Amino acid sequence: MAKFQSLKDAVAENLFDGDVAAFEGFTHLIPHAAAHEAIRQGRKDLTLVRMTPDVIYDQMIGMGMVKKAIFSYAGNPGVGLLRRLRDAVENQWPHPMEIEEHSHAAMANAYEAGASGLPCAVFRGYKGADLKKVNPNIREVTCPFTGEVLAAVPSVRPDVTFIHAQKANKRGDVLVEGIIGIQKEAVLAAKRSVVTVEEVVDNFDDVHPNACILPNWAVTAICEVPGGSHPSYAHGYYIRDNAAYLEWDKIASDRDGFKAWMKDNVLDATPEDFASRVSALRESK
Amino acid sequence: MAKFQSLKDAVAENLFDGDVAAFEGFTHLIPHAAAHEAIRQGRKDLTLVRMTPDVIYDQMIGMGMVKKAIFSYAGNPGVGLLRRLRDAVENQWPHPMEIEEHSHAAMANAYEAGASGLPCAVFRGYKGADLKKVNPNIREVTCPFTGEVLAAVPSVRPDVTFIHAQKANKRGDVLVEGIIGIQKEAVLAAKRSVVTVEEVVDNFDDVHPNACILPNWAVTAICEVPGGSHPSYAHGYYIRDNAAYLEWDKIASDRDGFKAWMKDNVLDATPEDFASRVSALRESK
Amino acid sequence: MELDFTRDEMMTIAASRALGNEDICFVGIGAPSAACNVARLTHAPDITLIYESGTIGTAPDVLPLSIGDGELCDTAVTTVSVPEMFRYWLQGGRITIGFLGAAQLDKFGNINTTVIGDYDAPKTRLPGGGGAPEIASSCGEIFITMKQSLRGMVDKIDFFTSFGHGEGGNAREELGMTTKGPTLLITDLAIWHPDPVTKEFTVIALHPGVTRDMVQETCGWKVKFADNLETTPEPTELELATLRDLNARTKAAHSGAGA
Amino acid sequence: MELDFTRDEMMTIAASRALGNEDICFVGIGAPSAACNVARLTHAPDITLIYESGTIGTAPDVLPLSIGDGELCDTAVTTVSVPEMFRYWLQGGRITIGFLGAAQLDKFGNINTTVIGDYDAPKTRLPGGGGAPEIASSCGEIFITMKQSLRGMVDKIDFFTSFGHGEGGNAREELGMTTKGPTLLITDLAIWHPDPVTKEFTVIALHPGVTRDMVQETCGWKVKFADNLETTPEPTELELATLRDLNARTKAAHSGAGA
Repeated sequence: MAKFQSLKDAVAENLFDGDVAAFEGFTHLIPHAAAHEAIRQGRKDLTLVRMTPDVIYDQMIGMGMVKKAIFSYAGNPGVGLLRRLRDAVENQWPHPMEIEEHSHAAMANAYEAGASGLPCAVFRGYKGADLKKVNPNIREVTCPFTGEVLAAVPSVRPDVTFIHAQKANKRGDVLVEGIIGIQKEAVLAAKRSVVTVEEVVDNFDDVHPNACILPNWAVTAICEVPGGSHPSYAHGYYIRDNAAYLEWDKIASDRDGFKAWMKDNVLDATPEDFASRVSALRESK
Repeated sequence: MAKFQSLKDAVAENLFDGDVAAFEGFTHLIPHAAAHEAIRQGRKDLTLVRMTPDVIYDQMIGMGMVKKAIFSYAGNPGVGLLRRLRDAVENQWPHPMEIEEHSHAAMANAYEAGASGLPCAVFRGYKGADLKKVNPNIREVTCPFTGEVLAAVPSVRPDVTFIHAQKANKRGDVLVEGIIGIQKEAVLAAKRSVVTVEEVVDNFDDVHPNACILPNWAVTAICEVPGGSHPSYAHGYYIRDNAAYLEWDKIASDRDGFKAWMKDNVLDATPEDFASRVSALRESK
Repeated sequence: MELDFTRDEMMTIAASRALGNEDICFVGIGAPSAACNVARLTHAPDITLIYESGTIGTAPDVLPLSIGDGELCDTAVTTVSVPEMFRYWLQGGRITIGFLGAAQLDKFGNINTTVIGDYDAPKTRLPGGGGAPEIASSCGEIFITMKQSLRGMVDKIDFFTSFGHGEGGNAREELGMTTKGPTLLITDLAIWHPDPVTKEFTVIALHPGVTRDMVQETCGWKVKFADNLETTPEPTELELATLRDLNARTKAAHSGAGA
Repeated sequence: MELDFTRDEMMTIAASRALGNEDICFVGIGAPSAACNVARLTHAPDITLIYESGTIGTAPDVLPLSIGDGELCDTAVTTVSVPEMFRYWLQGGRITIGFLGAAQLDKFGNINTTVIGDYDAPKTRLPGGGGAPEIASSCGEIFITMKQSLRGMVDKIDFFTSFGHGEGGNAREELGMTTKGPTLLITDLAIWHPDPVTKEFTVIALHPGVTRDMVQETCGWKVKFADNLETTPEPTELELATLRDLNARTKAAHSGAGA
């Protein structure tokens, strides 16, 4: 049953050193505030899972929290490369990092299989692709009816998943709308889940019957953090801060500049700071 | 690209003798009008697929159109058995009928696999169940990571799927709301699809971004048939005619009574008759 | 002894008492649906009811005639597709209790709703398993409700539609199942629990006014009774009123429609 | 010769011309996105654009900076989950054209966007494949756009992120693929088609003002030219105005936000 609590408490109670953790979001609703709280709490030896590791994974990697990354596209969306991730992979800075690399189709299927309680996902993929030569977690199963050889990957089953969503209601049900990405699957695949939301409303009576809702008993903790996905966006609340993504490319290009920025904007900041960061980006409709 | 046409033409152009056909609907939105048109056109040797074959499959079986039925629950929902189906299976009347029986989980996964372009579905199922002893299409695959033995069934890939939906817009996109069942998967799994709708509206501008919509290029034909799912229901339009389901139990209990009812209510009727059948059932909200 | 409630009412109310606020129930039609909703309307207001049509957290004002009635969707927290229901919610291991009925039941909780007689030449072709095979293996535990009869409670079922405890003992573990299987049988006459070791259903309580003989006479296997056999507490006024109101609303709603 | 359009503009417009009203396109960011939207705003108003974030049938007024911008959802026919996108729509075989870019490309349309150098000790770690491995195998055909450079168009790519025509010939069929693979390469200098037999990319048209030498100088393999080498028609006034307006709207929208 979802517990309403502060983000600080939710991270402290649900993310531990050595965990397999997913902070999911597909461009939309990326849980920046939750990742920053994890950084402030200094978690170590994490295995981070994500289809599209971007700025927050770059930050956690640069801060030396990450033992291994499981992903399918590591880029600053619309901008380019992830410089802290590159530094870790190319130069082992701040320490060596293991990677397990997949395609989007594989990761999407792996989360779906995790949500479905299955040990693996089976799909048609990786034909002629070199990833299967370098990733021992890409294997094969044979269709027992046609003989077709299909790809198989292990399901993703994080210890904890963090997502950002638009709304919770007072019962603790969570609503995700717009580009819903892989969030539902990431929560259902995980043992524990923490959801930051823009606001808590009385009820979902006016919500579409088939909207993407996570019932309160499928969520561990809910934290109201307005602006909590900045510089990503929350459909219906505020738009994407494209300038901040462009700026990140510069910040992350230099180790010292990165550390200074992290101190000022993350280590010395609070979840409450996110609200003011989106004030100029609020949708006027 | 979806073609707007009469139900008569849509059935004539899309359902052929010997086809594998699905008329899907999970209690809600069952395509009665389309099935009745198929009966009037006298198709033969059909393989009918459906999770929950109910009254319309009982009718098609009783009319001698069905060579084989693939299903997971053959009952008159909330009432009891299907008497025409029983007569076919127990007494080979009007002729012998082959059956391929699954569980709901298997059929749901098989449609999902069909929609996904896969040759088979893999899931955890049939543990200790006798169906796998009598259905050679229930096989096994072994997870290449854990060694767990999982169930596999062939994907469902109908030649044609018929569904009933609430609305199409003028571009031919189709909206399904409420209990959406397996309709999206049944359409996407099929080579061709015919959708009867309650009404055609100008646009879907006010529809939720994540509502279940089939784009016009994923549908073959659209037919406006108000009331077309009676005695099933269309959420937002009319409620279920529970009395008709109870009545069916009596009608179907006797071969001659069945044939007489089919002549009066199906063979000598038209798609336009459905509108008046739901007039007393229209929702007043 | 004169009862002011029927055996059906006692069965439904006894079943409702087995459900708690924290439960996530996969509900079938008929007695299970009534029991789950009586629980929701009395001692377990926050219970989550799920019907296989895709409705999650539904709170119908009247009982549905089918598992896909509009009322279920209207009152649900959310309604998902059928593949999602079976993949994410059932197979995902999120359901604490699955309710099953049976055409034939054996003493180990194995259920037949497929055929009477031989599968290929059946005496009676029944509707089939529907969701039952995977409900039986994926839910945390299984509650069974049925009216007792020699035809229904049999020594040997004709077809294993869904697996209970097999031949008893550790049969489930041997098949790789990690869920508990049938933990409760509530009939119109008694409450039964599986023996902790053999897994054979054993009567632990008789409903008010019911004798051991009445239970045995309507059961096709030799019935075991617990040493400390109890009597099921009578329905309370609230329970009975809740059930009867629910049934009355349901009857009015369903007869009002159509025809 | 003085051009009143840039090579980038020519590349985008040439790509847009290859798209038709009936096409269902899986769109990437950058040049493919511009080309698809120019097609939609000129000769192919009914083209269906799909971005892997789940937006189906989208019609953005400005180009998205990422594949998941809100504009894409606001203007889409529907927005589905990412697993559904990859299962039902891509793997389901419903996409007629997939657009891919490349960090490295070889003459058979094989693409690398994973690493420069050795995978385990890379010189440059690139973002990786994302959707590309399955876009390359599941879409009806693949269009590739990229600016020519000796670093990008190479004799041998360092990593097969996505499979084009392998070593040429029937390589795709041998792997069991039933889709066409790369059928078109549009660079800032030329239009290339695969040879029907060898599958090697062959220049079939030079953009206005481009010479054979210019193509060869910026390509790491020995370039083949078609016998009847054509000249790509110049952008029309409408095409150019449409592209420039789109870019201007996009720039205004993106610079207006935040900072």
